[in-house]
Amino acid sequence: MIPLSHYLTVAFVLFAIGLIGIFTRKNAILVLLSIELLFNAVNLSFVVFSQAHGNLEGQIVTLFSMAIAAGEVAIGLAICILLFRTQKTIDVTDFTDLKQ
Amino acid sequence: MFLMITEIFLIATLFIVLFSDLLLSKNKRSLLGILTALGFLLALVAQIFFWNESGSLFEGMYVQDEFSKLAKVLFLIIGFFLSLMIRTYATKLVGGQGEFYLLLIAAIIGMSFGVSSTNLLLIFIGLEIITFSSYIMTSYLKHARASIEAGIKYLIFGAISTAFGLLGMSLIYGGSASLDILTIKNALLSSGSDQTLLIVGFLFIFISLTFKMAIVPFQVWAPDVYEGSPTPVTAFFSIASKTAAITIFLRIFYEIFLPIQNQISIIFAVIIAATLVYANFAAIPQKNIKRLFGFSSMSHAGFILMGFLASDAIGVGFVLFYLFSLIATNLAAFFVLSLLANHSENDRVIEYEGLKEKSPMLATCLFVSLLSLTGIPPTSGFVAKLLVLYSAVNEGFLWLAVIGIFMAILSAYYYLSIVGKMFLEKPKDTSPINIPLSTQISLYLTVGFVVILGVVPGPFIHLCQQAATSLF
Amino acid sequence: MTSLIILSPLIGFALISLFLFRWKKLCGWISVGSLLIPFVLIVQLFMQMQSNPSSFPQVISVPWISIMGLHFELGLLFDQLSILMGLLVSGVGSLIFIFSMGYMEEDKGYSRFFAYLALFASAMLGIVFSNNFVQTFIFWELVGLASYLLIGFWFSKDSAADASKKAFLVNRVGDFGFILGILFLWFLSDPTGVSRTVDFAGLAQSIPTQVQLGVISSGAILLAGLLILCGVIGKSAQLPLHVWLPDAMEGPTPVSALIHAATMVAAGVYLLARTFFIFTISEELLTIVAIIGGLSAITAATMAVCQSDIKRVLAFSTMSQLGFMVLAMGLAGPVSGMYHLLTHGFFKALLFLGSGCIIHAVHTQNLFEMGGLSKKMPITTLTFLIGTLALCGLFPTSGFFSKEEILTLAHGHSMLAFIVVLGTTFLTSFYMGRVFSLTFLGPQRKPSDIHESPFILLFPLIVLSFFSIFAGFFGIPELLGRAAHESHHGTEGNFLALISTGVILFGLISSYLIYGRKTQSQDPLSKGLGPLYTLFERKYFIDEIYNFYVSKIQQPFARLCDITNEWIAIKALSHWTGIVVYQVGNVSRKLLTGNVQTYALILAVQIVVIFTLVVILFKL
Amino acid sequence: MIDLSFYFIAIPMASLALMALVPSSQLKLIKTIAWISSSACLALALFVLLKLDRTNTSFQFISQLSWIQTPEINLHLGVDGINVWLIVLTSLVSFAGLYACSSIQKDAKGFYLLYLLLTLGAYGTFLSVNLFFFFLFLEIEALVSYPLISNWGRGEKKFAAMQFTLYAILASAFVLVGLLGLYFLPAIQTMDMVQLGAHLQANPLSLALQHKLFAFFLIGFGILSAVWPFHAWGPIGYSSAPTAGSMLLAGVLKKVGAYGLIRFGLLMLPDAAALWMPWLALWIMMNLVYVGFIALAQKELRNLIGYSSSSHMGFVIIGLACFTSLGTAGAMLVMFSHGLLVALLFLIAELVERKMGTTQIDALGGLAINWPFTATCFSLAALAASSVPGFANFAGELVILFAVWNQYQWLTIGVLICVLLTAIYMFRAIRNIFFGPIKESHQNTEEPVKSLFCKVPFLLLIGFLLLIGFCPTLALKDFENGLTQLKIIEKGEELKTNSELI
Repeated sequence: MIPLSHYLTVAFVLFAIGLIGIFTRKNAILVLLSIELLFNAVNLSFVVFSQAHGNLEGQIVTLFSMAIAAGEVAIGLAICILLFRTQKTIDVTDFTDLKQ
Repeated sequence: MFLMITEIFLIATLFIVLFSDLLLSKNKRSLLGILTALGFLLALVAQIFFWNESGSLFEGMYVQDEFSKLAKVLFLIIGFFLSLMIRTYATKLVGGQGEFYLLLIAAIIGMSFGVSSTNLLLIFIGLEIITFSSYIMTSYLKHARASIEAGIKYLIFGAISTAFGLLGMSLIYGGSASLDILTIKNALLSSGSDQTLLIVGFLFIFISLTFKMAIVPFQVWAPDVYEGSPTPVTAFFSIASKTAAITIFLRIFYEIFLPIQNQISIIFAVIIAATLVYANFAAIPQKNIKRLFGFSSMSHAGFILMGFLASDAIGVGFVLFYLFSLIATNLAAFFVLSLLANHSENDRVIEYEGLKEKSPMLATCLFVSLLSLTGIPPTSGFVAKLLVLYSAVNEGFLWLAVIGIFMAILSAYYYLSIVGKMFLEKPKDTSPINIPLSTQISLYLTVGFVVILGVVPGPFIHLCQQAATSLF
Repeated sequence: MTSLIILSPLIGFALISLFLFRWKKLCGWISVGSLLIPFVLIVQLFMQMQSNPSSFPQVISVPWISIMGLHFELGLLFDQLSILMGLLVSGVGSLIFIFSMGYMEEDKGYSRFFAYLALFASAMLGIVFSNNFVQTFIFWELVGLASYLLIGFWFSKDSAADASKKAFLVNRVGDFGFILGILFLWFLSDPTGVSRTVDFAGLAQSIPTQVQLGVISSGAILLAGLLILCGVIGKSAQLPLHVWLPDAMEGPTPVSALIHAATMVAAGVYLLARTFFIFTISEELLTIVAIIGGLSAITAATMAVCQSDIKRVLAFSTMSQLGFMVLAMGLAGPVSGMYHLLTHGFFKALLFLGSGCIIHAVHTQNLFEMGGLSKKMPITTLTFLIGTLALCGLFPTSGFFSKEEILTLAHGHSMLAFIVVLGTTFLTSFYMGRVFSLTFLGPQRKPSDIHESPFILLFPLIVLSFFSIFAGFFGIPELLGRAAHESHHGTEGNFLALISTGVILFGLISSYLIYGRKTQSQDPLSKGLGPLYTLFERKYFIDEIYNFYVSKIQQPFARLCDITNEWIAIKALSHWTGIVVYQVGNVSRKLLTGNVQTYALILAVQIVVIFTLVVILFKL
Repeated sequence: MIDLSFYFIAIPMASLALMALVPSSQLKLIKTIAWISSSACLALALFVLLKLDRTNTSFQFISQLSWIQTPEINLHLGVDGINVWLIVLTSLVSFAGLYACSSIQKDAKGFYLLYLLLTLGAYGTFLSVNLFFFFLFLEIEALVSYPLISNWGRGEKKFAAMQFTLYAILASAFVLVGLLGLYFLPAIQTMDMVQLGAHLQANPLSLALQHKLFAFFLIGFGILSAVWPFHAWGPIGYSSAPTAGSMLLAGVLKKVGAYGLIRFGLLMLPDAAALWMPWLALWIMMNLVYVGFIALAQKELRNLIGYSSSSHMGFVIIGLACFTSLGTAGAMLVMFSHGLLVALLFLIAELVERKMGTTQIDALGGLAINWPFTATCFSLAALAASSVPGFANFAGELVILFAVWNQYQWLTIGVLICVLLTAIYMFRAIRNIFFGPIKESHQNTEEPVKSLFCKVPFLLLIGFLLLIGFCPTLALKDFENGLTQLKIIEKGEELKTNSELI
């Protein structure tokens, strides 16, 4: 039986990859992609814990979090479209006029 | 049934506004604002009418106690005034103002669910509703480049904070095998060994909530988003989402993690010190007034977190009182800001020169709210800061109080420089600004509230402390 | 009743300055009256002292400050010394008041003048009758204030304004040492700190006994004595702090007569006499006093010889006579010092008032513009002659007796002292002869219509000349408490008298020969003495040294402090802190470049820091 | 309960409210309100001075109103030996200050409002027996000075106002930290000075704690009372503030610093005070000598007065530094007389500026010829400043000289150098401004103070200076009563031993 810690390490590694993805990627779409990665990592840990504790609450939460992740990305894509329409670019590093 | 009276009324207003938005013709859109304000007022009256109803629904997931009732009253007041503020700002909303009211009502519904839920999942869903509506609100001005940029930045950091929140919840679930606050609390008390999961989980949740409060880990976004988004949305961020985050965090912290408070308060102290120093020093050279208010809300969040160092109902009462005073002060300030935003395009501080000649009333209202923001005696800000400093020193953090006092002095510099510009400089164009009736009333109410809280704070502090007892 | 002595002039001052400002004549009479009352009271006390000397000294005092171990009171002490001095002050004072009623007739500040005179009179009497150091210090300063007001009476003149300021500040320098001396004596009076006192009687008992017991070191007494001496030097215009006396002649002549001849300058010597019990303790102290007295006497005499302004000559002669008195004190002869002080009061006042009449008539103070006044002003000439002879110390006059005493003291003490006294006597007789012959003898240089001054001016002159002659025979030393047997008139005394008369006559005749006959527009001595003349005439350049100090050392140092203050306190603390805070704020601005990724990086760094903190705290 | 002391706050408050309602066009009505309020306060102050029961040494005329229950803060006012004369000083200075207000034309209503607020702050600071309200009124005074200087001032008033207020706030921040410590550290947590004082007498704080708190108080009150490195912000503020404002600020706000040092430093933290005081005495020498020389180099009358007042605060601080009730009584007497003196000098500076347009000393000259009354007042004030006997300053300085000599023998030289320097620059000011020949451009300027009504403030101030000068026991008795519970009497004596090291 694979011990709990292995699953958790996988979840955390996934989470880390997602974070690094957000920090380094220039393209807005790929940033949204890595946000998705974050949520999936969290779902993984929820499922693992519910399996370990033997009750279904964890899985209920994963369902909700999937729905929320979807909503999140939907809004993200909408904003990307807006960005593209007005700026002709969705490169995250170009939006720097909001500064001192 | 009467336990969820506020949510029911709000959902009703949501639908009414939705349909009337479809039916009404183009030019009568401003009616929607009044409708929303009426809705909030009704909900407020109903909530006060059913004040002594308390109990729990959905097998204990949703609870209505003193604390949640007071919080809901706060949210409804915020909703009422924000809807009026959006009405005054409506001329700038090219893309139609109907949806704006819907988003506002949805956010307030999310807040009231969040505050009275005792299940982590429901809290998470409440928070998500607030974040979703604020994503859309920030990038509401489709044509303005700044608004969209603010939207994308808010979205990225919002998503990260939600992810952290979820991660924290999964660890707490892992540690205590349930999502209900009471069982988690017992798990924390009983389980000696694997407290680490619970502590790390709590920490993640705290970090995700700091996003909304704009405190140290997640404070970088605040100035840009405050500057970019339309003024009522900035008001929403600095008042509504901060209050929601703080009230929810109050419930989580005091209902679950009170036993480990003495270690955590050291972390809080470090974070507070960092926020105060960062916010006040960065605010000195600011030219844009909304950006300045971003840093000022950051510094006030730091002061509020000082209240969390207290370990009894009296201390928590001071946090609630600080929220009261902060809401009243920021509402007054933002009413003036949103009114002036219509007259000038880029909200620079220089626009405020000679405001006294343009409209003495706006100038005095902004003057009183700036006094309260700095914490100068006759206003509520002074009493709030005093009480919070009192609880910090009471818990032995004299050094933190000293930093707080000196940062308050620093804040005096940039607040009073605006006052100086308003009263002492000569305006460029002396065209008087006409103030619509609704804004006048709300200005009188909010400024009056600030002064009353400042002069006779006794009963209000007592009310907040009553509400705080239900947390323990 | 006797407290009226100090209060009546004070009341006079208050009445005039507050209410009666407009009625000129009335103010004059009130002021004179306010001084006559104390004169009568003092004469009455004098009579009482003669009848039963045992009942004196009497002390009346009222508490002024009494708080936690500090008890000062304002009191009146009546003994031979203070009563005689009081007689001199009030007697000569009222005569001078009468004189100034005539002299200041047409001056528009008439009532203001008399108000100041009344204030001066009360302050002077306050010093004379005070029974403790603090009260002396209080009236010491008030006398300085009155002299400031009177010297600067014609304040619209630049020279008068500067002179009054200079007088007050130099006195203040003297008082600087004086108060330090008082504090030191007060502290030494009782080392246990329980019963410290500033009262003369109390100190007279405690200080000498403690010195014998060795509780107070001799060095401490020397220091205390020197500090008190500073006050004396400042007030009696002795050598280092004498610069204000010649400039004080800017005031009206009655002022010079009252303050800078008879009374105020004598206050220093009076203080020496009053606190002589301190000075007798240490030998070195007395020698220092003697040296200062001698030096001032000789230098002042040399300066007087070369002055061309009549009042400045008299001013320097006062300074030199005061030198004599201090020398006498230094030679352990307080009685002869006081004796000379009393006699000097009469004839110096006479000389000043005489010069007042001359100036009143000739309207100039320059000796070389006067001449041949003896024909026009017989009485003034006669009285002035009596004054001159008394000052030089010829036989019948009172000056002779008091100077003899000092001569014998100097002779007994050391050869150097004797030579100094003889030299000064010669110089005194020379310059007085010069003044007399230049003003009264020789051809009349001023063609203006000179006429005798009115009677009101002459009456005081006559009374004073009477005293100048016969004061010697009143036996003042016995009155001052010296036992009869001490005043020796032995053969050795007559021999000294012969020498001094010879010296005086020689001085007078030589000055007559040089100045008496031909008219000189320019002082013949200047060719004779050459560089020495300019040295004496420019008062040994001491004034220039002090001016150099003020303008080159004190002011630049003050400007240096101001500049450092400008840079440190104003610029640094206020201006640059603002800039520093602003720059720190700018640093954070540079941090937020607006790029999302830098924000994310900052976020990550902060989360990592918080985690490390948690790990350390919870020791996971 | 309410007693006489409450009316010192109620009268200004009521007239503030009344004045706020009056439209700004009716200048006459505004002025009358201000006059009524300040003369009422003056009458009340004199009445309290007479009625003060000299035998009972605790607070009298106590009035108490509760404000917040939980951390139990209530408005608690009282009069005792220490603050009765300071209240009389405030009432005199504020009454005299009104004369200087008449030259304010630009929106006078705002000025009078702020002026009353400043007087309210002054009364409150001296009267309040509650720690919190002491700080509150101190804060009001500090903040009111910004609009007062920046709006109605002269010269580079913006910079002066900014740095004046920031220093005042910085000082009150240090004081606040000290007060917080005083409230939380001792066992009983009370804001009431009397209970706190009694408690600290019985069981004082540990020495280490006392040191920390005393350091905060020393810096805070030191900044307020112009101790050496912070001597410049005051004079800059006063020279560019409107005269009425600078009269009150220089006359009263500076005394709050020294008052606070007595109340909190000497009375509540005696052990720390005993160890700090010798070093403070040495430190203040700079104030006396260095600032004295700066005053010597001043070319402008207001700067001269400002810097001379900063260096005179040296007297007060060294009086406190002797740490005996004698020295403290002397210091309080100098505080009272120095307040009157500075008010008088600023009033005359206002007259000179109003008539001659400038206060540059070398542009003036020979004014005494046309201005006999003003010249006499200025010379009397200058005499008082250079401590000529007959004035209250001399009595105070005499007591201080004896007290300082008792503790630190040879430091009195510094005090005397300051007296000498004051005499030099004061008499030079008289000589250059009033004496000497009149300049042809000022030939026709007639006397600014003609009617008796205008002469009242001068007579009042000089009258009080002379009254206390002639019989100082009037004031010294009260100070002694106020200081009875001062534990430092024997501490002062024992201090003498370790002060030999100087």
